[in-house]
Amino acid sequence: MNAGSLSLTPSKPRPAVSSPLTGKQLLRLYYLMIVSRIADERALIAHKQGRIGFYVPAVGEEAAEVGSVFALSPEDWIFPDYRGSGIALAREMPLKIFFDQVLGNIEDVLKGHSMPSHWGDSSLNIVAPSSPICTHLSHAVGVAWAAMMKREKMVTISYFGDGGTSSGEFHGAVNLAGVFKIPTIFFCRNNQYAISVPVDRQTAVTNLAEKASAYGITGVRVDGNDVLAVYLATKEARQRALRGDGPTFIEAVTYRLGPHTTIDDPMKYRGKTEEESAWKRDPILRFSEYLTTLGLWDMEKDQVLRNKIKEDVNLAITNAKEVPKPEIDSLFEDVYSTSPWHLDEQRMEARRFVASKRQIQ
Amino acid sequence: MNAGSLSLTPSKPRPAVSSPLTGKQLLRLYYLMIVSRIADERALIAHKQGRIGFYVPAVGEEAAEVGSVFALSPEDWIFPDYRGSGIALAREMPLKIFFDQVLGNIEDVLKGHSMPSHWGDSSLNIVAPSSPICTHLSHAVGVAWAAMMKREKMVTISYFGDGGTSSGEFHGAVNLAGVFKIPTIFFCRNNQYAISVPVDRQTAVTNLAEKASAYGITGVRVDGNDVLAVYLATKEARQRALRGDGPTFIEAVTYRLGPHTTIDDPMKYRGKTEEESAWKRDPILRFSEYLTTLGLWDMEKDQVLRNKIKEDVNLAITNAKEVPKPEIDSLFEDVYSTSPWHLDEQRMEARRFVASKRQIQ
Amino acid sequence: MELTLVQAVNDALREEMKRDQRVVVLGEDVGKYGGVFKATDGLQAVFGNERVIDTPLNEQAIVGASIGMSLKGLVPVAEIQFIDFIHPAFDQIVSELSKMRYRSGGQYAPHVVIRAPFGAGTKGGPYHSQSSESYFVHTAGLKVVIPSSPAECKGLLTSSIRDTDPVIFMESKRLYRSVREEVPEGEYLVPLGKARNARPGKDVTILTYGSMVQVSMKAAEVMCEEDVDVEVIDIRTLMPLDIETVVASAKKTGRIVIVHEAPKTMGFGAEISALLSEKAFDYLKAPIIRVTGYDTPVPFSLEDQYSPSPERVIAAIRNTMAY
Amino acid sequence: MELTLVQAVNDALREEMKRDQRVVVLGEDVGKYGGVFKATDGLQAVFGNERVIDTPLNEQAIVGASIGMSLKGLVPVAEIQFIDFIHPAFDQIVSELSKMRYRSGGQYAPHVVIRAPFGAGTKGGPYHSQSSESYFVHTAGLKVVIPSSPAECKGLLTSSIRDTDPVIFMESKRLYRSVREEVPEGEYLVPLGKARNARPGKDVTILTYGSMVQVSMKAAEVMCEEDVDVEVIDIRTLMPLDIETVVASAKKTGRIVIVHEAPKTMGFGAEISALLSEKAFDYLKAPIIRVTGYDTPVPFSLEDQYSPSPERVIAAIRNTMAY
Ligand SMILES: Cc1ncc(C[n+]2csc(CCOP(=O)(O)OP(=O)(O)O)c2C)c(N)n1
Ligand SMILES: Cc1ncc(C[n+]2csc(CCOP(=O)(O)OP(=O)(O)O)c2C)c(N)n1
Ligand SMILES: [Mg+2]
Ligand SMILES: [Mg+2]
Repeated sequence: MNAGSLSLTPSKPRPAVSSPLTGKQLLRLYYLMIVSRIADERALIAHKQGRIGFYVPAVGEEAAEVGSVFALSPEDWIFPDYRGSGIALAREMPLKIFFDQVLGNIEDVLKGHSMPSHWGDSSLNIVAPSSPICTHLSHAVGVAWAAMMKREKMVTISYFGDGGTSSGEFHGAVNLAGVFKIPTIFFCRNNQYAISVPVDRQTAVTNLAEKASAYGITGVRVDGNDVLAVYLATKEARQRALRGDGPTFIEAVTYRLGPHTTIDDPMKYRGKTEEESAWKRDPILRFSEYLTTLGLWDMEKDQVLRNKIKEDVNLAITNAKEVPKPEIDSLFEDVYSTSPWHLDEQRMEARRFVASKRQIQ
Repeated sequence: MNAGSLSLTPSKPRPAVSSPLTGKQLLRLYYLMIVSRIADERALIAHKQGRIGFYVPAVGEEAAEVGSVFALSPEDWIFPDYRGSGIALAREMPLKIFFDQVLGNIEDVLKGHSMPSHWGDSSLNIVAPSSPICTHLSHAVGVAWAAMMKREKMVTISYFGDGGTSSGEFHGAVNLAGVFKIPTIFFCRNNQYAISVPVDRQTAVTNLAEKASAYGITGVRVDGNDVLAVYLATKEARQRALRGDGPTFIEAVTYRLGPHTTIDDPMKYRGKTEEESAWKRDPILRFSEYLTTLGLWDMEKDQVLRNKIKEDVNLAITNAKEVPKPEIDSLFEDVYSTSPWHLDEQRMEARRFVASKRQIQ
Repeated sequence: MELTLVQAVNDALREEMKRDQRVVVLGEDVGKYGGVFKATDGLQAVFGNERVIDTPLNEQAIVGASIGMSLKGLVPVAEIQFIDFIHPAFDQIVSELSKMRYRSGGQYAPHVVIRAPFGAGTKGGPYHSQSSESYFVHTAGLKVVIPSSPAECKGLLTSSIRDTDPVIFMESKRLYRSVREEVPEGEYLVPLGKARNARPGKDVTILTYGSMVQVSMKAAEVMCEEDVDVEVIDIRTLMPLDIETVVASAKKTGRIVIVHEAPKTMGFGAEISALLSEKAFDYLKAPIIRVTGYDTPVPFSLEDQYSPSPERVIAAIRNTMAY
Repeated sequence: MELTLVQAVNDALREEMKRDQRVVVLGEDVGKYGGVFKATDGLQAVFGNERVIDTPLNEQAIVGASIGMSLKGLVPVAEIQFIDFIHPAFDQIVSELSKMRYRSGGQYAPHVVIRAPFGAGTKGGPYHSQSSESYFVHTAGLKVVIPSSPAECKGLLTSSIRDTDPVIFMESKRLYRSVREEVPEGEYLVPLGKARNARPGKDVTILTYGSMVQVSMKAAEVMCEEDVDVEVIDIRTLMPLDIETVVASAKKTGRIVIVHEAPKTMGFGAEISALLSEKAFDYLKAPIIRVTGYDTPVPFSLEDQYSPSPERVIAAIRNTMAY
């Protein structure tokens, strides 16, 4: 197990000894992080304005999400959890699809069935998540297992939080993957909190990557605010998987800078000072300083880029808001492959009531 | 974590450097192991004769079960699983109570409600187990937690198999105990198999005691065929718990010499040679050689003791068989603290049919 | 004092923790944070973090540890953050909590309350909106209690904590903050196993519980205008059911509408319907009608259409009256 | 060929694995050992250990991995050793298997069969005897199939494997080796969603499934002597239910007895009873009677008294005839 902390973009900026990526790729990474950040920020504002009902921001975790997705190939399947804005956007999910899902409108690829911030799209190999913690880990194992049987060169990756490592689902999936050397990556965003519960109340082991040793698999602890370190760790894990050397558990140490969701108030369980000091480790700030040091970036470019993305995001929100809600029939779709008699009956009943708007308050 | 193998009674017999127990205690330990062995053997025979419906033997695991129970105090609570003959008997469960449970007769303290080999008795602080794997681990955590809150000096211990370490229940309970430093002992009998599945198909880690490190708790691997080593490891774990240093995970490496249960045939999944070589590590043989070397035991004493116990066990089986089955009303007892109307109704119905024996085949 | 339902939960817990040292509260985020719905707000400050415990994220361990605590004399009240997240603990509930007393011949009897918010109405999508009472009512050994208002909630939760059988106590999220009512201060008990006649009537009986009592009451009011006198029975305790009250009302009116938010198929309405056709067959003037959630997951966007509305209840009443 | 029910399971799996490379079998002890009931006996020798997989002891991972495999084009048939041990996987079943198609707007649809032995009759005590179908019938998105004989079992299991919806396939342990019957060789399908009229009759309808079909048939034979002509409907597929066949029979006889081994309260009989009082109210000549397991865990010693016997069914038939 390699539990040493990997760091490529030191907090005190200096040119990296050797960057694993080209300048173009570095800028692309940065771009994706900024899109993720701005999508989250704008969504939070839209929520305050009452234009969005619910949202789960990943502010502060962009390096972890974008860096890891960037290390994958398009044929790799991604299993995000509910905190997946950076994941979806790094997979190049168009802003329209992204915000149609948040609004659950009639153009949402999930048909408005799922909760906001539960992004998925089969055309991008992003599997739509549920809300219960870590149930998707064994799905990622199963997909990779099937691919292995079919001799397909691909891996799967599942994302979850520090809190998730306590779940029975985590244990079952990781152990199984270990036994069969399944080509999958378990990617833990250790953002220090499970809602209000700090990670030291979650488990007595301080180094979550240690957990890998219980399953005889490789565990890696990586600075989750260092996008290049995350990228490299994920890339290595991917190669390890494809080589037949089994799954990797990656702990990306980061911090949730925002609220748990739009209905959370972090001030109830942590102080302003703690948050402020965490902001100093903002992965975007850090990466932009790194790019600046490399001579690839400057303040002006940054402003132009941010303004452009803000506009795109605002437009996507406004447009998504204007698309109507799904029709009543969609309530009964996709329960089964074909509708059984009792759902036909219930659909008929529902149609009758939808016309007559609710009158009694 | 101390994952080194502890061995006090080396396979090549020689006087132990220093025994942790007095001669009398050593003989008592041996006696308990023999009672457990003979109870199991006789029960298997009685099953073949059709006198017992079902049984789960612990043949081969006597050192692990007896040695660990011997290290406890009577006020410590024991949570066995279904393979608990050595546990119950080491807690001095009378043979009558033991076999009344196996027969599920009207004098069974569990009222014939539970399956055979699911021994429990509140007067002995043995909590009656269920059959699902490892659900009792969190109960043991809860009891010890309550005792800790009440400032009572006691520990709890839960028993389970190598297969059990794969369950979600194991993960949840051990992790929780780690966080709150609960005074409890997780005792894993690694008998190499979960029914037919060998331990290397169960998990990719070869040393189960390693699993403790995922929870930040102490893990100990001990030779489970060495009764004194087991005794010592358990004793230490108990002291660790009482000191406030949290739970211990003990892996006792042993071998299930018999079938999984009376309906298993081990020849379907392992060879005769494997079993024969395992018999050479029979913990009872080993301990008797040790006692002989110490001058505490000889063949003659052994024969006398075994004959006496055989008689006692046979008598207990015969007697238990003669005790009638529970009355129909007991089917409806203990579902709730008091019987609700619908169970009253159902009891009335059941009474009507019990009189008229079944006529239609 | 006037309280919302979630405040009534808090009040009941506070009173019982004060009165009985054995009562402890545990769950995810219940301590410092006071619970995601604030049901346990302020309890840790008063009773300390030994009695108000933030647990790791593992429902099976929460329920299992609660069982253990209770065997050693505590009375744990576990919070499951949403009933939708109780399923990881399903084995603990079905195999242990409900059957331990039985399998041990009465030697070990867990005295545990599991509280969980349930139901749609807060735009929670498929995993923050379910009504799972059927699973628990079907599991012999459990009691199942669902309050319909703040005062009811305080009284029923208090009784649930004192009851020595395991209780699944389900709180309608929809009601958490939407109603306020006078709630008796100090000790207040509403007995388990007794239904409440929320609105006497003679023409039609509505059998319902939780937030659907409100919906049914609204429908009943509207039906006055059509000169239909609707009786609304608040079931309160689904297990054990107050069969006497239910059957008596059915015999009186002969026309039955059952209203719940859970899916129709194998919802609690099925059991009531079956019981009434066993026990009041000759009195029934029309088919028993079930107005329920649909047999689908709860969708995010069309959630409003999912749950029974007064309009749907009214239509059912009209149907049974016209039969 | 004459087969027992457990052999019919084996035969169906063998045929489908031969026909369709996508079919894989996984579970505890299913490989080398061939399953604790021998349902998968010999399959690993034929199809290799990549397609017949011994898993670690973790039901949630078995179901979860099956879901994943199916998303990538395999058709996993998972064995849960006893239905009593399916509860650790309950979250996977309720939150994932049943809802994934829905929440993803049809993008990801798990094509998985879960097989599990169930029911009393083999002296298995509280944890090797349960009949848990209610939990699954209540969970929208699942199909639930329970065969009553070897040939039925082969045909229904084959259809379940080919059905693209998730299927919970429950096999009565009591029937595993107790009956032998001619089972068609090669491909043999019995459609899902269609009940079977196992014994046409005109006076009373018994609605039942699994091993209770046999019990009901015996009762029906005895009733001949009393000149009562009993129809026995084998439900086969609990979800989706063949409502037409059930309602038609109810309308014909007007007297209904429902027989199942699962506990009465919220057992499947409740749903059938409720449906019939909705759809055949005017035809019912007597209260619908449920003959079921009791609302208790299954006791070890009195197991024989727990399950419905022909005598109990006969008493119910006499009651409904006398009404
Ligand atoms: C099984 C289950 N229990 C509880 C919840 C409620 N819940 C949602 S998120 C969350 C905290 C998760 O924390 P963590 O795993 O660290 O991920 P993070 O939210 O910090 O990204 C909880 C308790 C849930 N979704 N599923
Ligand atoms: C949750 C659950 N799944 C499956 C079973 C069936 N089963 C009973 S014992 C057993 C193997 C257990 O092996 P291990 O934990 O090594 O204990 P051992 O029997 O070897 O003592 C299995 C699979 C069960 N009892 N509970
Ligand atoms: Mg977190
Ligand atoms: Mg074992």
